[in-house]
Amino acid sequence: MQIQIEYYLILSAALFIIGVTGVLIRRNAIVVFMCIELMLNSANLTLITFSSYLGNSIGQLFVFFVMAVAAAEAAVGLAIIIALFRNKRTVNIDEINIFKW
Amino acid sequence: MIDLIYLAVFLPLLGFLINGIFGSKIKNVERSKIPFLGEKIIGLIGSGAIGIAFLIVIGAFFETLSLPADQRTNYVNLFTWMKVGALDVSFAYQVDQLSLIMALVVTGVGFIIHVYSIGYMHGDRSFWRFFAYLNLFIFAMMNLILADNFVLMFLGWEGVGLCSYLLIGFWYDKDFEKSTTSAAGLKAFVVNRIGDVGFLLGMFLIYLFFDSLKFSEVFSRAVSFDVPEHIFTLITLFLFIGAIGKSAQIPLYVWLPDAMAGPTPVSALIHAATMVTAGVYMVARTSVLYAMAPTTMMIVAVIGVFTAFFAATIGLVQNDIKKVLAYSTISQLGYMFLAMGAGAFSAGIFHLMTHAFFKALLFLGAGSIIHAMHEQQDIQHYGGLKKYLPITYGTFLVAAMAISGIPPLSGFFSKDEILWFSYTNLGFVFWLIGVLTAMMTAFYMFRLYFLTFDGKPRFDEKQTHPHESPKMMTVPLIVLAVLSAIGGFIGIPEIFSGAHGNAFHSWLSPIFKSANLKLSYFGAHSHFEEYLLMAISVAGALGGILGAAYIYLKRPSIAVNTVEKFKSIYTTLWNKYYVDEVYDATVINPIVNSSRSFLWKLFDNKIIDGLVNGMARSVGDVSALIRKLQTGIVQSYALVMMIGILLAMFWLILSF
Amino acid sequence: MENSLLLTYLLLIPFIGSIALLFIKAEKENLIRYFGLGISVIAFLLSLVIYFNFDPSNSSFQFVHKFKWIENLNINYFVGIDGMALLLLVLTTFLTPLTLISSWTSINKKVKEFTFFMLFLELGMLGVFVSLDLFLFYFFWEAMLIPMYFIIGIWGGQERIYAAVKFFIYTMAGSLVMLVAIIWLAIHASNYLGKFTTDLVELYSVAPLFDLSIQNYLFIAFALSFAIKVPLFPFHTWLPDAHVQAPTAGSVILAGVLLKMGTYGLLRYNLPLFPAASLHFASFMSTLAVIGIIYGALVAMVQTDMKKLVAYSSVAHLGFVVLGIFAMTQESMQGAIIQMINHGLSTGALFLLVGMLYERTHTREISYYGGIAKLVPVYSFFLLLVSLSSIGLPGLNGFVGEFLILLGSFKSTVLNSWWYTVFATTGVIFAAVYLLWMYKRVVFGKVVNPKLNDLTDLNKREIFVLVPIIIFIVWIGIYPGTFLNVSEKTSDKIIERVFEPPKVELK
Amino acid sequence: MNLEFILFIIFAAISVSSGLLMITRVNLVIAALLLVVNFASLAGLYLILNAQFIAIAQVIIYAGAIMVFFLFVIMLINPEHEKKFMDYKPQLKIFGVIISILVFIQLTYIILLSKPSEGVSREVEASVKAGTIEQIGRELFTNYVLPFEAVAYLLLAAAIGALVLAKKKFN
Repeated sequence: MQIQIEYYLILSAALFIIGVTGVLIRRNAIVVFMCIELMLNSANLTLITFSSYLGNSIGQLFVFFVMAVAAAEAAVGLAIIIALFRNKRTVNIDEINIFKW
Repeated sequence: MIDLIYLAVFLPLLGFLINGIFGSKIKNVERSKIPFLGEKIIGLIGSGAIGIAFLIVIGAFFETLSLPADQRTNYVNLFTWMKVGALDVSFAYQVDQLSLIMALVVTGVGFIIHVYSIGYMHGDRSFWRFFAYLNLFIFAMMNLILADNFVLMFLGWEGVGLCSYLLIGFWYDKDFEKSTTSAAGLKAFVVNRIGDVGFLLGMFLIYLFFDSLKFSEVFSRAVSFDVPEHIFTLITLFLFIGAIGKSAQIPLYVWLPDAMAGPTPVSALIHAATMVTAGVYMVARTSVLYAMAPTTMMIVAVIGVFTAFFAATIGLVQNDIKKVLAYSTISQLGYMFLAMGAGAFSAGIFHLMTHAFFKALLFLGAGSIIHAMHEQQDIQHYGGLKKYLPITYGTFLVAAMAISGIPPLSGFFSKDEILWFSYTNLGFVFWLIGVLTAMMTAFYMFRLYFLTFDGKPRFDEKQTHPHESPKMMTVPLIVLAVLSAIGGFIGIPEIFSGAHGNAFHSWLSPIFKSANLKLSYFGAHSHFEEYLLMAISVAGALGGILGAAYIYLKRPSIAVNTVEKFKSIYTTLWNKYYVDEVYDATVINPIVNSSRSFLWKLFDNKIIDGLVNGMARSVGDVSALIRKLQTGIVQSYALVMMIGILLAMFWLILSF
Repeated sequence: MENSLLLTYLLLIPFIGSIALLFIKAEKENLIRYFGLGISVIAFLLSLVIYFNFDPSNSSFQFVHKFKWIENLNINYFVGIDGMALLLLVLTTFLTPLTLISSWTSINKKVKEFTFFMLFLELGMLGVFVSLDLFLFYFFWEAMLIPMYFIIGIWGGQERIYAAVKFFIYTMAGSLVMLVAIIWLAIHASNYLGKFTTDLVELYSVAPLFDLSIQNYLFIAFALSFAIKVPLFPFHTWLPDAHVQAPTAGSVILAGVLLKMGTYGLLRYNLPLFPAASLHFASFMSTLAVIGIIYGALVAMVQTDMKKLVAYSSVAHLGFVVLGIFAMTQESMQGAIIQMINHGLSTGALFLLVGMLYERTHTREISYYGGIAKLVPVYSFFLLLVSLSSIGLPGLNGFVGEFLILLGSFKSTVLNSWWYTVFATTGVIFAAVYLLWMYKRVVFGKVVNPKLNDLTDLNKREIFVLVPIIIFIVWIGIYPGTFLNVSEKTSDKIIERVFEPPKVELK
Repeated sequence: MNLEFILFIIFAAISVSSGLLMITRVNLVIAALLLVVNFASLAGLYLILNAQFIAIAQVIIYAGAIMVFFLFVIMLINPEHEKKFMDYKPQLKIFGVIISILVFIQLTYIILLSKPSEGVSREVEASVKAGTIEQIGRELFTNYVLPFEAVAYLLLAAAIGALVLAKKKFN
């Protein structure tokens, strides 16, 4: 039985939604961050699925770039979390509201 | 000389410019030989300009007289003023019988008063300014009189109002009654402006229906065009509002008593002899239109006779010499309007002329008295001035008799003619009120006369030393006295002159011909009736004089007792029926107060500006509200984002 | 067509002048003043050359010069004038040097910037009057706000920032609506012309063909912008603030020229472009105008600040102009044009006079004064004459304008009611009340305030500023033909465009 | 029921369950390790899809480098565990979950409705060729050399940024 492209897409959607749910319900900034990584990966899965099904490598190139960006993002983001933790002694994002008007 | 009539208009303007621009410098010209040389030069320029103008008018008069009766209307066109669409208004002068009479009176009396003023204003700080203003006034008045169209007439009309304003407030730092002279001037100007609005609207209506503002065109079209009567009524009513304002009739008369704040020659020239009669002149000028509107004629007559009576009652109790004369002027103007309303246009103009003589004389006499009494104007502090001021006394007596209508002085002829026409053309009631007014006039004039000249002095003779005025002032008095005495003879009624007819009437008759054709008064009246009525009015006048003599010379107690007995009536009259107060309370204060507290402080600042600023503020407020959504909790942003995605996808699904 | 560049030269004079001014050292204040004055006088002389080369018997635009600007959108640098624009042009170049002289001593900080902004302002104003391209017009219309904003904001009174911002945002809000309308107009006109263009002459030929509803929207958008500028009741509240806070020169230019742009805009754009809508809105606009006349006068009457009084009187005076415009008769149109000039002269002079008094005493409160006739007779004379001109005394300029407007509006078939005129005429009474009452309180009476005793009378420089204005006040009053002739064909043309709009086939 | 399909089922099950477990774990270290599992299973899926290079890179970069980074940070700041992640504004969080589920239903609905499988069918050779290092390298250093360089700079900037941020306190 051939694996239909829908399966991959639905799997990707499921992972993405898991990531979203995590972002919405977790307080810990690090977990939220990890959820974002999960969402990025779900997007990657979609890209690769299409790349494979269309026989075109450009989707995979994009995944490569996404990985690089994810690495950069993780580096900066975690550095921010460290800096924040030093200041506020917390990584609970509902206690961090310096963006408030 | 007719062609030079514009000089009679513009020479006074030249005088105004010279005195106005260089006056303050001329005034300081000094030569040791001639004292007050500067003043003399200024006076010479001022009165000289009017004198020459007078000569030109006389020349034009005789030239016109030499022309056949049907060619006596001439035009002098100077230059175009406004030419837009159908409107073509020029600085053009119409020299005809009516305007010449008026011009003669204005320049003649004006010249006399100018000469008088040289004496009266002697030593005044702003001597030059006074003559400048007077000359400007004559310029404006000449425009009013000689204009061949409504707009130029309006120029004169407003111009004389301006001069009146300036001259009433001439002593701008002097107090007058409860406020200042400048307040009186302002009042005069504003009340006149109310009338002017009527004049303007009348002009607009005329232009709308006759497509022209030139007298000759309008009058010929008024007869030939098919315009409904109510339009004529409207036009003439609007014009009459203008006349009411200028000629101080009810209900716009209130400015004239206050106008006495000005120097006395001004009261004589502007507020007695010339400017205030402009309304009468205007009605006479537009008699064709009035003749088409019988309703208006009736209104004019009613307002005229009512004003005459009303003002006379106030005049009975006033103690300020100029105030008495002011109310008398209002009353006499009422007579003139009565004449106009009765359709006796030339009789009205006749009275205008004689009134100019004797009222100017009365004011100048009053000025001479005030001068002698060191600015004291209250007749209660006069008395026995006969011996101190012989010339003033004599001329004043002539004038008082003339205004009371004692034959054969000028006032008798003119006033009696008006009464006669009001009897024949309007009815008995008008005549009766007229005669009553004449009686009162005689009474208060002689009350004034007796209290001033007869009896014992009621002032401190040791402190006040009344002395006769200089020749510069007494000569004009004498000239005016002669005119007041004999001025009536040019208009002797037919019953006396017989076949010669009334010279004045026949001179003016071409002007009022078309108006008189429209007005048809019927009913024959016998000569006996005329004699009888004349006798009654003369008897009434004599009765008034004798009554005054009895009360104020023999039994002063009667006056006091009457006042005591009718205290409320007296105070009402003394306070001039509280008309000023009523106007203040019902018109002026509400407008000013509501403008201040409602329109400005509330409506403008709070509501309109509040809306503007409120709009600006509400933008800020809404932004502040929206800002509150930024809780800073990233999760809530994410949640909102998800809701957005949900909705967007929902829309996507629906549109599949 | 050798003189077709004259208008461009006229625009270049203040432009080059203001640029050149930047190279003068700021410390050389007198040099800067003379330089600015010189530039503005040259502009005035050139405008006189234009005046004498103008052919009043020709009803089309003259001195037309066209130059490609933004080719893709058919937007051109397109200038030209008719009689009305010519009068306002000369008024602008006439008032600018006078205001510069009047601020010779009163402006003593940042003289260089001030002179620069004044020249810049002149450029903007001239540009508005000569533009025949909507885009170019809008460019100048907005550009002019900038110098005025700074003039009020830097050299103004206590509340200058508030006034400047209010002035700027208020006018800007209106202008933006107009910008939308300009774009809409040009796009909609492209259906008829086959191309997008903001060329006014081409738009004249097609805009009247639009549906009434479209015309109405466009009319409202344009009229809103102009009504704010005029200012028409109830959009007037920026005016008292701006006037009171602005320095004298700013007030004079504001009253003298800037306000005229609103009425000029109505005549140049609203009436010829949207004739059907103009007829449709004539009664409405006239009603606002009449309310403005009475309202402005009543509010002016109770002011305690002289400048505010004059500012509110502007509302009343310009109400007359708007009434004259929308009565759409020859008389009223001519009256409106001449009244624009009159108001520029009379109110300009009033602001100058108030400014001169302010320079001496640093207060504009009426109650501070009283009895100054004795102290400053020359000043009192000028104030009286100018007040009378503003009141509309026959023989002075105000009367000619008001009379023609009222006469025309009375017989107007567009308004078709006497009441507009009847109510407007009562404004004549109130004009006398507020100005003469102020005059009485300031000039007449006894000197009560001892501080006034060292008041000095006008000096030669100030008299030199006022006399030219007085000459024109009397000239227009006695012989308005000089000016009426110039604008006669223009107003006829505008009326013709309203009542006989062009009929062209749809392309 | 071929091997490929069985593997897909297995990896999909692992990834979903590890994801769900991750977001519900209180202990951060366990959550991070679950994420590693998740990433690894994704790498498996990539292999099924013939994306060999990306699968390796996934393991090396994500499961290796990035997740180690996470673990380091967790060790470094050692924050206290969330006692109950639902204690703060539970209604809001439940609402968030509901929204997420709704979005998931929508996504699935759209995916099923648009039937992408009708348009594309997988050709093994083409997909194998697309996933080779050679092919990716060729693309990367010819057509996409500019983005590649840009990403290099991005990483450099991120490295410096992270250094600066983590080095000192803000104020």
